[in-house]
Amino acid sequence: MTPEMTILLAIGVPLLGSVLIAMSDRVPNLREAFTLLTAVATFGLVASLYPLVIAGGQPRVELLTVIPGVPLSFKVEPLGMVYALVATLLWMPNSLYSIGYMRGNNEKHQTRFYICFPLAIASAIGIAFAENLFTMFVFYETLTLSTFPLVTHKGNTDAVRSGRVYLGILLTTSVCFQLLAVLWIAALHNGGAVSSLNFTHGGIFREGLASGAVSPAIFGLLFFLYIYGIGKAALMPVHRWLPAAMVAPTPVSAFLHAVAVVKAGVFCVIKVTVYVFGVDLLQSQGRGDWLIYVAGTTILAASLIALFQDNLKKRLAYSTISQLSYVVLGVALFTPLGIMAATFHIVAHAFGKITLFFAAGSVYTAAHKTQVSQLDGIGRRMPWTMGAFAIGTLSMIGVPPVVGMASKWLLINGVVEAWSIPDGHFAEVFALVVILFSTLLNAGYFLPIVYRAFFKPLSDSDRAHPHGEAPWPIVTALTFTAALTLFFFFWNKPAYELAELVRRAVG
Amino acid sequence: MERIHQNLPALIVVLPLCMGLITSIIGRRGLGWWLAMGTASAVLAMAVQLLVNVLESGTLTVTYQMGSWPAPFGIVYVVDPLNAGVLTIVALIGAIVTLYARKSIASEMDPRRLHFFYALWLFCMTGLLGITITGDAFNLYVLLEISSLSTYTLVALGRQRNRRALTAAINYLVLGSIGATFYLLGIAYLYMVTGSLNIADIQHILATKVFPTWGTDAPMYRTTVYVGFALMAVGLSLKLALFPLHGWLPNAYTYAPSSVSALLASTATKVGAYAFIRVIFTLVGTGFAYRMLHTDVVLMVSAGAAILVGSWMAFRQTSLKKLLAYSSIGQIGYITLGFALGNVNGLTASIIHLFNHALTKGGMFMALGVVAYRLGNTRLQDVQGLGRKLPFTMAAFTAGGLGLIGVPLTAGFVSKWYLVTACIEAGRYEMAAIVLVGSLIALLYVWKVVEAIYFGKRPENVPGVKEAPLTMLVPTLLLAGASIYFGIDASTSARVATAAAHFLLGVTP
Amino acid sequence: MQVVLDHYNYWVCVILMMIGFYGVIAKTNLIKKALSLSLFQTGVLVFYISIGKVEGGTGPVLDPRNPEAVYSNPLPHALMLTAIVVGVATLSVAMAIIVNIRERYGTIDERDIEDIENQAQE
Amino acid sequence: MKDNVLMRVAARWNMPFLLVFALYTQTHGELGPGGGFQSGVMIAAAFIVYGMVFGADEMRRVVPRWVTDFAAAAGVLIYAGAGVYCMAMGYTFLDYAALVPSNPGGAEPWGMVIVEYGVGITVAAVMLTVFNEITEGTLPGQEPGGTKEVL
Repeated sequence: MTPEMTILLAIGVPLLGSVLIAMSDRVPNLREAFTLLTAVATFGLVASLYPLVIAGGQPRVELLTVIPGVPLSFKVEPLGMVYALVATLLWMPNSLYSIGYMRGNNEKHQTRFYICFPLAIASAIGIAFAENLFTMFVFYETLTLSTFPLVTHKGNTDAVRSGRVYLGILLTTSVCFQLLAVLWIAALHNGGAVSSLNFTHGGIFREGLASGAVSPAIFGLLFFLYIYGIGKAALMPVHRWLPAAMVAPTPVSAFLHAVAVVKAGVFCVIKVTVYVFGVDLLQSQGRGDWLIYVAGTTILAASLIALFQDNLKKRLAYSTISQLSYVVLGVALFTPLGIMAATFHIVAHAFGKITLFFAAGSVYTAAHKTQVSQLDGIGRRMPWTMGAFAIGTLSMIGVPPVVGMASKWLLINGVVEAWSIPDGHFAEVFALVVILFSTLLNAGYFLPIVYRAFFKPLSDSDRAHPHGEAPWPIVTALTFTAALTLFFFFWNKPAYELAELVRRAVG
Repeated sequence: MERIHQNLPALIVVLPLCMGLITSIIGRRGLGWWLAMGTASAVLAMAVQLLVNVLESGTLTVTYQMGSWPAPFGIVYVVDPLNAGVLTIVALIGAIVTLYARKSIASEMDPRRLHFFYALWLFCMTGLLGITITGDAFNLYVLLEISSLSTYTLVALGRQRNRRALTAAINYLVLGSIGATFYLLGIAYLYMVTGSLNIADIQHILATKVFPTWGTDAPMYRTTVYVGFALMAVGLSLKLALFPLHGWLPNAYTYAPSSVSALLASTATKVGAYAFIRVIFTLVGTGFAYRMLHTDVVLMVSAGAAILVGSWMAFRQTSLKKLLAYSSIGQIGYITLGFALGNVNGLTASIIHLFNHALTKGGMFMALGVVAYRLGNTRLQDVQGLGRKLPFTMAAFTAGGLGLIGVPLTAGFVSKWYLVTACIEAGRYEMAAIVLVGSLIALLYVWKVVEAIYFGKRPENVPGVKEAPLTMLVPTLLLAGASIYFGIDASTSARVATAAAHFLLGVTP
Repeated sequence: MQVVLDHYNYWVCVILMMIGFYGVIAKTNLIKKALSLSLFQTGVLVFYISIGKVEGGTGPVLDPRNPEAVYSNPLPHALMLTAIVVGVATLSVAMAIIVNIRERYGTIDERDIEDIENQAQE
Repeated sequence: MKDNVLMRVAARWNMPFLLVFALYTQTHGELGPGGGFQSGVMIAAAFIVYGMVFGADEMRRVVPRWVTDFAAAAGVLIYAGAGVYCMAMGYTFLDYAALVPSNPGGAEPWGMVIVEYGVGITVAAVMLTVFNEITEGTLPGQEPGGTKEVL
C-alpha cells in the first residue's frame, strides 16, 4: 500500500465505519464491534505512516479540487503526525470507555452517538494532515459540526443551551476571524504577495514582507485573526464553550479534552505559527509578543477559577483551559525549543487529561456523583479509578515520574532559549513566573481531590449505598491510559523524536 | 437533428411558449404535467447543449437572428458564457421543480384547472429563458413582462391555501409593473441617444460615439445617458428585490404555492440579477456605471444593508417560508455585492452564487413544500421534532441551511470564498466583514430551525406524518445533494462563472 | 423658460406619470390603484411616441416621387403597440386578482383588508 | 338592460356591422391601416355589447368559456407555429421566406397575414376572457366554499 493510499484510508476508514455503525443500528453488539474495529484500524493506518515520517518522508496526496487553485489535499509532516497519533491512539480506549459508559448509564440514541465519533476522528485526521489553509479550515469546521450532536446528546434544555454556546463561539470565531484570515491570505495570494496557500517551511510571508507587498501591520493582524480564529485553543476570552460543553456525557468530554477537539485547536495554533507565519519572522517582526501575556493570563485565570469549582467536570474543564495555554505559551516564545515543548505538551496533556475524565465518568457511572465535595472516601471503594485519577493529577501538576513533567521541563528550556534573544526579557520573566505559580495552583486544585478520596472517611449517607468499581470496559480503558501516562515518562521516544523533527524544521 | 441544433437559441424560448399554449388547450386530466415535464426536460437538454456550444466556440458567443434580420435591425438572440450559465440554471431548476410540482400543486388547487397552472408555469419559464437569452433591450422588456405576468398569476394561485396570496400578488403586480415601466423608460432614453435597441449595438455606439465626446461638445447626451441608466437600474433593482426595493418579495414567496415559491426563489430574482449584470457590464460598461457614476457605491450600500437587514428579519420570522424569503433578500445582497465590486473574483462570486443559491434555496423551499403537503402548514412550531418523522426531507432542509450559512463543503462556501476574496482584493474590508457577519446571522436563523427540527418535541394530539411521496422527495434530495456536490467539487460551476466573468470584463485568463 | 417649452412633450409625460405614480402610492382602492398604474404606463407610451417624431417628417411610407422626404421614426410606435398589449395584460391580470380579492374579503380597499387580516390574526 | 327595447334592437343591429368591419380591418392588416389587434378588439366589443345588453350568462351561452380559452391559445399558436414551420423548413425562426421559397420577397406579406390572423383571434379571445373574469365572480356576501385559511 502506498503512503498516499494510507493517508486517504486513514480518513476514509472512520467514515466507512460510521456508515457501518449506522447500518447496524438494530444490533448493538455488532455496532460496538464496528466502533472498536474502526478505532483499531484507523490507529493502525496512522501508525503505519510513522516510520516513513521519522525517516524524513512527507507523503502528500490531493483528494480533489474544490475551487480551482484550492485543492483539498493532505501532506503528512512530523507535527501533524504527533496530533494524528495522539488522537487515534486515545480514540481506542475512548471507544471502549464509551461502550461501558453508554451501556452503564442506559443512554438514549446510542447509534447517533457512535456515528458521530468516527466522523469527528476523520475530521481530526483531516486537520492533522491538511496541506493547505483551506483544507485545515474545512476539517476544523466539520470537527465542530460533527461534535455538536455529541455535546447536545442529552437533548434537554440545558444541553441545547450549552450546544448554542459551543457552536456559537466556535463558529463565530472561525467564521469571523479564521475564515477572514484564510480569505485574506487567499486574496494576497491572488495578488502575488504570498507565495502559496500551502503550509510551507519557514512560513509563506517571507518574500511578501521582504518586498513590502505585505505590511508588517497586516502580518500582525493576520496572526491575531488566526490565533483568535482558532477558538478551539480556548484562549481567554473565547474559552466559554469548553465549560459549556461539560453537559455532554463523559466520553464526549474526554474526546473533546484529550482526543480531538481542543488538541485540534492548539495543534492548529502551532501549525500556522510554524508553517504559515514562521517562527523567526514573528520573532523578528515582534508582532506576536502579546500572545505570551494573553496565554499567561489565561493560564493563571483559568487555574484560579478551577480552584473554586465544586463540579468535578467543570474543574477539569478549567484545568484544560489553563493547560492549553501552556501550549500557546510555548508557541508564543517563538523559539525552536518552545515549539518543541508545545508539541510535546499536546501528547503529555492528552494522556493525563483523558485519564482524569475517564475517572470522573467512572465515578459518575458507579456512584452517580458529580461534585468534588461528595468524593469523601471514594478511593477505597474505587481504587483503580482513583488511583488512575491520582496519576493523571500528578501529570497535570508536572511531578515525576509522569509524562507531564517532561513537557514542563521542555517549556522551561524554551523560556531559557528565548532569554538568549536580546530584548527586554520582561516576557520571559513573566512566562517563568506563570509556569511556577500555575504549578502551585494546579496542585492546589487537584491534590485536595486525591486527599478526599483516599484519606477522608465515607459519609454516612454513602455508607448506606454501597457500590463497587465501574463496569469493566471503563476500568480497562482508564487503567490503560493511566499506564500510558506513567509509561510515557520513561519511554517517550516516538513523541520526542517527532517533536525533535518539528524543532529542527523550525530552527 | 441538424436543424434543431442550428435553431437552439430560438427553440429554447419558442418550445416552452408553444407547449404552454398547447397545454392550456389539451392539458387536462394529468396530461398537463406530462407536457410540462417533457418540455422542461427538453429545455434542460437544450440549455446544456448551448452551454457546451458556447464554451467550445472560439469567440465564446453564439448568435441567432430572428427571421434572418441581421442586427441591429432585427431581434437577435446572443448566447455568451454568462447567459448560457444562467440559462442552464433556469432550465435545471425548472426541470427539477416541475417534477416536484405534480403532487405538490395537486394538493393546493382545483384539479380541474391544473392545465392552466402548467400553461402559466411554461409561460413563466419562457419569459425567464427569454430574458436571459435575448440580445435586444426592448425584447427583454417584453419577456420580462411575460414572466412577470405569469408569476403574478402563479402567486395568486396560492389563494386556496391562504387568501393573502391575492394581496401579495396584487402588491407584487403593482411594484413589478412599476419596475418594468422604469426599465422601459430607461430604454427610451438610451434609444434617444443611440437610435438602437440592440444591446451590442447600443454598447458599441455609446463606447465609440457618445462616451468619447464626454465633456466636449455634447453635454446633452451625458444627462440623457445618466437618466436612462438610472431608470433602468431602479427598474431592475425592483425586479431583483434589491434592498430597499424588496417590499413585494416576502409575502409573494410566502403565500405562493410551494412549487411556485421554489421556482421563483431560485430563478426569478436570479434572472433579474442577470439582467442587471448585463446592463452594467455589457450595455453601459463599468467605466461609465462605476468609475463615472459611482453606482458601485450605491449598490454596495444596498447590498450591505440587504445582507444585514434581510438576514436579521429572517431571524425574526416564525413562518418558515417567510424566513426563507427574507433570507433570499440577504442572499440577493451577496449577489449584488459581487458584481458591485467589479473585479474578476467579485463577478465570479456573483455568477457562481446565482447558481449555488438557486440550488440551495430551491431545495429548501421544496423541503418546506413537503412539510406543507404533509402538515398543511410551515410555521416554526409545526416542524418541531420533525427530524425523526421526515428524516430525508429535513436532512435536505438542513443541508440547504448549511449552504446558506456557508459551511465549508457546501455550495454557499464556494460563493463566499470568491466574494470575500474579491472584497479584500478591492480593499473593501468593511464589506468582507459584513459578509462574514451576514453568515453568522444566517447561522442564527438556520440554527433556530434546525434546533426545532431535531430537538423540538412533537406536540401531543397531532396525527402522525409520513415521509414525502417519492416524486416530491427525489427532486428535493436532488437539489440538496447538488448543493453539497457543488460545494465539494466546484470546478465545473467555477469554470463557467470564471469564463463568464473574464468574458464580461474583457480579461484574458 | 425656452428649455421648458422646447421639451413640452417631456412635461406632458412626466405629469401623466406622476399623476399615475401618485395614485399608485396614495389610493387605497385597488381598482383606482390599478388604473393609476395604467396611467403611469401610458405616460411612458406617450413619451416613446413623442420621441419618434421627427420635425417636418411625414408618415414612414416610401414615396418614390419624393426621395428626399424626411420620415418620422416608426419604430417607437411599433414598440408601443407591444407595450400597450403588455399594459392591457397587466391591467386584466390586476382586475382578475382584484375580483378574487373582492370575493374573499368582500372589499377592495387596502386598509379594510389589512384590518380584516389583523383581526384574523388576533 | 334587456328589457329596454332600444338597447336590445341597437345591440342586435349593430353586431353584424361590427363583425363585418372587424373582418375588413383584419384582411387589410398587412398592407393598409388596421390589423389583428384592432379587429380582435372589435370582435370582442361586438360580443361584449351583446353581453352587456342580454347579460353575461347569455353571452357565455353564445361563446362558451372553452371557446375563448381555446381561441386565446390557438391564436398565439398560429403565430408561433408559423415561426416553427420556418424553422422546420430550414430557415430561422419567423423567416417567412420559408413560406414561398421561390419568391422570398413576396413571402413576407403571407407571413404577416398568418400572424395577423393569429393576433386577431387571440386578442378577441383574451378580451372576452377578461370580460368573463370580471362578470363571472361570486356575488358579494357569498362565501366561496371549500377554502381553508391557514398559515
